[in-house]
Amino acid sequence: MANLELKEYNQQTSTTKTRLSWLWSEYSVIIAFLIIFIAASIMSPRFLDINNQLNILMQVSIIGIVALGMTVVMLSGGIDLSVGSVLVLVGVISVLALNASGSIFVAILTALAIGSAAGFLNGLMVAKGRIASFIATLGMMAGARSIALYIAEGGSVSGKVSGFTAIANSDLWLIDYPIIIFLIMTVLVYVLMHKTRFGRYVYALGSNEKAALLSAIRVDRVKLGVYSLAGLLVSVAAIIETSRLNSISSSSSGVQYELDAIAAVIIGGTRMTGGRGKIIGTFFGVLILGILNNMMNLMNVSPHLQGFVKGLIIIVAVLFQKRE
Amino acid sequence: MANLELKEYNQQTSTTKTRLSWLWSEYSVIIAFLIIFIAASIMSPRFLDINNQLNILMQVSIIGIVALGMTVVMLSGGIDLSVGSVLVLVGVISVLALNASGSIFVAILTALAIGSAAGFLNGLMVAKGRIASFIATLGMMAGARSIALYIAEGGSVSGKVSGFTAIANSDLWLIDYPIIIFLIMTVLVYVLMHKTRFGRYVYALGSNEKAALLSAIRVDRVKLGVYSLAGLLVSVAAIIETSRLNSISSSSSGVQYELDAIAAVIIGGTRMTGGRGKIIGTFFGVLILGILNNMMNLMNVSPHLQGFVKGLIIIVAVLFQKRE
Amino acid sequence: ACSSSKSSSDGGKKDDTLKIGISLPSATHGWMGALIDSAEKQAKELKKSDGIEYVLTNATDPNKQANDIDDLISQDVDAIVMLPIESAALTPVGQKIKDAGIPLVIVDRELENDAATVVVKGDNEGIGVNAGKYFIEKLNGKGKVVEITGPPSSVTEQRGKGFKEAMESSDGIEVIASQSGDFSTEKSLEVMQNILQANSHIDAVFTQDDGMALGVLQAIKEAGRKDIQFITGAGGGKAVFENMKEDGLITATFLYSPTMVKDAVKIAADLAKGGKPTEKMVVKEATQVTKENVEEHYDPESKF
Amino acid sequence: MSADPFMIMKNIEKSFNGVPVLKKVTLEIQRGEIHALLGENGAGKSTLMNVLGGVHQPDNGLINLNGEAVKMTTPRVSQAHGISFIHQELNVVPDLRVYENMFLGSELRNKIGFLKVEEMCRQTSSVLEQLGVSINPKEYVRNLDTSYKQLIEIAKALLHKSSLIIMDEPTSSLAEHEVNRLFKLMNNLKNSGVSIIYISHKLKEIKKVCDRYTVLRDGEVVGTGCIENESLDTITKLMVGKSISEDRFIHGHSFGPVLLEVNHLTSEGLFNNIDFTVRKGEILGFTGLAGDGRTELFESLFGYRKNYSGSIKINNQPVKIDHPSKAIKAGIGLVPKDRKENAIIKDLSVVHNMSLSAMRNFEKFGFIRDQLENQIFQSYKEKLNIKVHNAGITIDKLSGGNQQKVIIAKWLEVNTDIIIFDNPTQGIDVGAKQEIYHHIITLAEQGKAVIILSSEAPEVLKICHNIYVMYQGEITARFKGEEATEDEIMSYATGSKREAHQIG
Ligand SMILES: Nc1ncnc2c1ncn2[C@@H]1O[C@H](COP(=O)(O)OP(=O)(O)OP(=O)(O)O)[C@@H](O)[C@H]1O
Ligand SMILES: Nc1ncnc2c1ncn2[C@@H]1O[C@H](COP(=O)(O)OP(=O)(O)OP(=O)(O)O)[C@@H](O)[C@H]1O
Ligand SMILES: [Mg+2]
Ligand SMILES: [Mg+2]
Repeated sequence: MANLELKEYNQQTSTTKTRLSWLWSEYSVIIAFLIIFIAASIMSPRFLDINNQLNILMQVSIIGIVALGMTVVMLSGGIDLSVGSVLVLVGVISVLALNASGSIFVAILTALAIGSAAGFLNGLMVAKGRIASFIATLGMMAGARSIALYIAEGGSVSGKVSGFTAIANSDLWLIDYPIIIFLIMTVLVYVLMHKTRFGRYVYALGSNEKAALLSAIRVDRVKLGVYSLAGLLVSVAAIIETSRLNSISSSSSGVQYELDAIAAVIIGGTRMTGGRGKIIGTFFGVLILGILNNMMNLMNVSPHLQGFVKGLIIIVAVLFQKRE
Repeated sequence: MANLELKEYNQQTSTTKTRLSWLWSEYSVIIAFLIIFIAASIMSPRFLDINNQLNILMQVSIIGIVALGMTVVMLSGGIDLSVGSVLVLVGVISVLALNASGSIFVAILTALAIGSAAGFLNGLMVAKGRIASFIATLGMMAGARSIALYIAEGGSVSGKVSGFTAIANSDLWLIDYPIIIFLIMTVLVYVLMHKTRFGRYVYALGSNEKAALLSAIRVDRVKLGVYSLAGLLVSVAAIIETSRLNSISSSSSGVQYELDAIAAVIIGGTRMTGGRGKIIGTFFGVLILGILNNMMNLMNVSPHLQGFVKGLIIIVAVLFQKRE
Repeated sequence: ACSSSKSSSDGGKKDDTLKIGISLPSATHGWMGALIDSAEKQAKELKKSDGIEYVLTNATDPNKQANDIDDLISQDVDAIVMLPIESAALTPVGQKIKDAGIPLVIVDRELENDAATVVVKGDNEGIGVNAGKYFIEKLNGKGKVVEITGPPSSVTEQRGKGFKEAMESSDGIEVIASQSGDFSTEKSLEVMQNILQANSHIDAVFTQDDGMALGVLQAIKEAGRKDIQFITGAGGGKAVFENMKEDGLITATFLYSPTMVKDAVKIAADLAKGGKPTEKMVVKEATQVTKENVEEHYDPESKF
Repeated sequence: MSADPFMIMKNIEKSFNGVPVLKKVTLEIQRGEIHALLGENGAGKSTLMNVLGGVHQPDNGLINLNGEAVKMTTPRVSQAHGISFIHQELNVVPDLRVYENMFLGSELRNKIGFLKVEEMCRQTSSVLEQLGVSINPKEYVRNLDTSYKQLIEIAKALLHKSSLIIMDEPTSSLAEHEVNRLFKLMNNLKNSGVSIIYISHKLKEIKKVCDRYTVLRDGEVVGTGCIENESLDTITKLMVGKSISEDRFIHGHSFGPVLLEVNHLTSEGLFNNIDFTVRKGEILGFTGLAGDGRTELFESLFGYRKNYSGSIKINNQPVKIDHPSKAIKAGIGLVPKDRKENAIIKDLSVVHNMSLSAMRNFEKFGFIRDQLENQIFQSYKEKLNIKVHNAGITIDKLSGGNQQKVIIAKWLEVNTDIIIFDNPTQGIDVGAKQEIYHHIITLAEQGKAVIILSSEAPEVLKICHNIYVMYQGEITARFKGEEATEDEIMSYATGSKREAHQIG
């Protein structure tokens, strides 16, 4: 009988206050997004322009795809600092593969293979070597960049196969491919994290690794999977970036992508220590960053002060969100 | 009675194997250091030269002082990405104060004030604003750099008061002041962390924040103290760096100091998530990094490959250490 | 937060106001910091004198710069000044600007196609070549030389290439160490300290940047070494000029002034007004500055 | 005695997300009494104490201490008013040493502010000695067994010289003799004028040590009075609405073939030369004191620990288990003890915690079927009487006992042939305990082999067919369930008797 009574309460209360506060706690990043969006529309008349909106989506698609993988890594309780360098390494090698084989297909396969291999190596260091993910991926960050520099002799490499640039520079009813790829990846990762066993295990291990192990979860394999997935997503981003500019620079491409991606993930409400967070949150976190960058360009903030303004708005956006 | 027997059990084992494994687990970074040191002496005859040894110490003193503060922050369960930018901001403002006032004393006071104020602000965001330290200090990183660039108009500022350069360029029986300052700071922070209540609280809150809170510890104040201390140490480092070259560049100084400092802390055996680690470990972590950089130059390793070599050795050094 | 202070400069392009877009890398070393500053100052001046609006963007990587250019194009700016982070990567972006019918002024690094309306550049390879000539002459074709390069980038590559080629023409000169000083004074100081350890005799040091020359100078001073005869820099920084005037160890530098961007902005303003370019290529020579001609170039007010 | 209560909580109300948990609760504590706070899982005991301890703020109501109204805004304020709180869930700092934990927040310092380490160690040793424990004060707490951690929390509260100590299930992982020591100390404290609020589901303890009681039910006070005047049965009825039999549960047994056979299992320093067999339908109990190694033994069997030698056979087939997932494949499940550390995924919802180890049961084409998950959870909720208003909330919001029930449900769902329960009724109320025993017996009747690890001898006596006693990593005695007595078990568990009885 006690249960019945409790159930009644449930219905009573979950109506008004509860529901609102739930929405608030689960989706405060969306509210933050809306506020920034509205503020941007007011501040700059050009902001709402459909072309500008598409530009923003296009601009965030690369970091967005990287941030999806970063979300998974961070949910598992880790971090991946190597994303920018791996992106460059993947880009450089796949352009070489493209030029050598003349086949776009081979280039894409190479990219995916290199990206997931680098991710797998990260996973090995973390899961089997028991190295803190920060230091393992810091090592990979230095290593991958270094190899890319070595291969490209510090310069950039350019694609010599026509058609390769079409990947990132074509559109479907006005919407550029990178945007579509980003949206598809978001949906896929969302499904993976919320509708499959793997996702459940990632959350479990980010929240309580020992209990996850005692729940008969193959923690090591899950970690390998997590970092490989992040690497795979990085390679998708690398293909887009390389194809977009038909070249990649071993020295300057991918710089500070890790910071942008991590910022997007945290703005999206994922907890630094893992176990808690949402793919949808990251999606909006990425959009918030994109709008910020866009607005900074539209409003002509003094270049030396742009960092200040951006930092301030990120902190306000996070401050504004509901925390534990 | 059962308990008495348990005690015996304990004593029996803690004699031989236990003691060795204790040494190993507590001081594995020192062993890693010794191995790298010996390897370096074999690989380069000039390495052991007393001048070279002093050079290394001198070279690590700035990052070393920063890393001490980083250790405290990381022991408390946080991270401070803003160290490099705050260092630059402190440097720029204190040079301006130096030139305006003509007094070295005023410059030093200004530096210490700005550094601890920036740290305090980090602490406020983390403790009161409940913002993840990663994002709070990322904001500070962008903000401080930005203000420094704005003030110095993107260029560098130089001291115009004679005597200011003496701070970093004098020595006491052959040992340069920066080295002495680094050693003194190490001892002070060691004492603070291991002999006082504050240090105890930092460990407690990094290990189990809730338990610390329930033990009536003023967690917020401890955090404010932690970040302010880190800021203060950064300002000491800033004074040395500025005095050494009698100038500081708003654009290129302090870049990636956070990564070097964090790497030193982790190589030194401090756990990413806090609660566990040692000041002594960081000291040797800093030395390991210093030797690596020194060796790379001594042996004229290709700049393109330096990242790879450094990343590899860091990972091996960490892999080699005893983990849980 | 920034709404109140900035809303004045906003308002998009009204039909009668002209607007130029300036896309630069971000300030990660002194030269770039000075360049950004020069660009902004020039743009502000033009705003005051001619009422031309401007938008200035900074990017850390080529992809971000491509994004910035997209934003500029969508704002319908009337001319664009761009310093490409990477020539190859920004070449298709330049094409896009051209296709949008916007005049493009390229600064410092050329694109790989002809999208640029005007190019204003220094001579990076010339720095290396001129430095090389200077070394051969001063060392009489014989000696041990150290090279301090920038971080991996096309600038580093070009300056290094010029120097290497010039050195090859004389087999008496040997480059005994080549390490990166990251365009940073502090880093070069450390690197040079270590190189001094490794090499008991060095005749001269070639640095790819004036900021790095200062670090090298400090290292040599601290080590008390007397074997090094001279250091050269690149860029034309105030502190290096001062050292020259005082008969310091830095005996030569090769101009690569960040103020070249001022010319570019001015040209862009002309193009925005509908003017035609007078020349397609403006090359700022890598003029050698030594004690003899230093006064001509020294400006005590300079930030660089 | 009843003239001026020392502490009054009056009409306390508290709700979480709109669900009322405390409804006008009034609690009066006299100076120098031990007051039992009773009630089934989820009744609101811990919540009430959290209000008193400054952890939660009440929506309504007053707290009166020594005749003065006080507001407990933070744990710090509460402590400043002389209240110590031993929480239901352990709150030690694992990376600090024992003495550092004991003095955390109230360190002893010398004049220049340095810590007086030796003095703190000395005091730590002496307080722990009173509790009958001798641990090195400089040992790291992370290396200690849970029971020691619990003792440290108790000792810490004693150290504070408080006037009111709240003990929320302080004995849930203590062994009998440790409990007795604690009671002796509590009596001393009481005589010196300290009041204690004591929460426990072990009614025998209540009878032994408490003076008065208050019973909560669904957040309301349903009775209060003197323990002496009531029988346990009435109190039980007040709590759970029915009386509970204390008799042995199982009688007849008809076992199937041997399912699990363990030979010469040894792991240095943990357990030594362990042999036993379990048959289908058998319930086997393992008991002993803290540190007897049974947890480690079965963690090894379950593949969580890997450094052991010896052989394990299931269905007469030798198996090699080096990971818990292989244990499940081989047909072994383990409900671990210390749920907070070992079992609870606190960021997952109640339902997701339930399904975590048996995901394959909820999948179709590789996708999780949320509806099925919820459906299955509903059935466990009814079966185990889990009290949760919304199964989508994270599990850490459940009361301790209900968390434990969810963990049991999780392993029932895995449905292995051999199932090991380590301290399965930790923190579970008397009514629910009975239900869980019935479930365990039903499992055995379905032909599963059940192993129960418990440091409570009465528990194994009640439901096990055969009982093994361990002492310092060795099996020192084997009894048939109906032949064993509590006294005899204790004498083997404490090592005063050693020769092994054989089961007939
Ligand atoms: N932070 C919280 N958020 C939501 N509900 C909560 C929270 N804490 C407790 N509850 C709910 O309040 C009710 C009472 O919980 P409480 O922990 O006080 O029970 P208890 O009497 O201590 O039970 P047990 O004997 O199992 O420990 C439970 O239904 C629980 O789910
Ligand atoms: N991490 C560890 N490091 C060192 N010794 C340990 C560790 N864990 C357990 N031990 C030791 O192993 C022995 C047996 O372990 P344990 O106390 O867990 O047995 P148990 O039967 O589970 O006890 P109980 O369930 O009654 O608490 C003890 O001597 C204990 O101190
Ligand atoms: Mg409770
Ligand atoms: Mg145990």
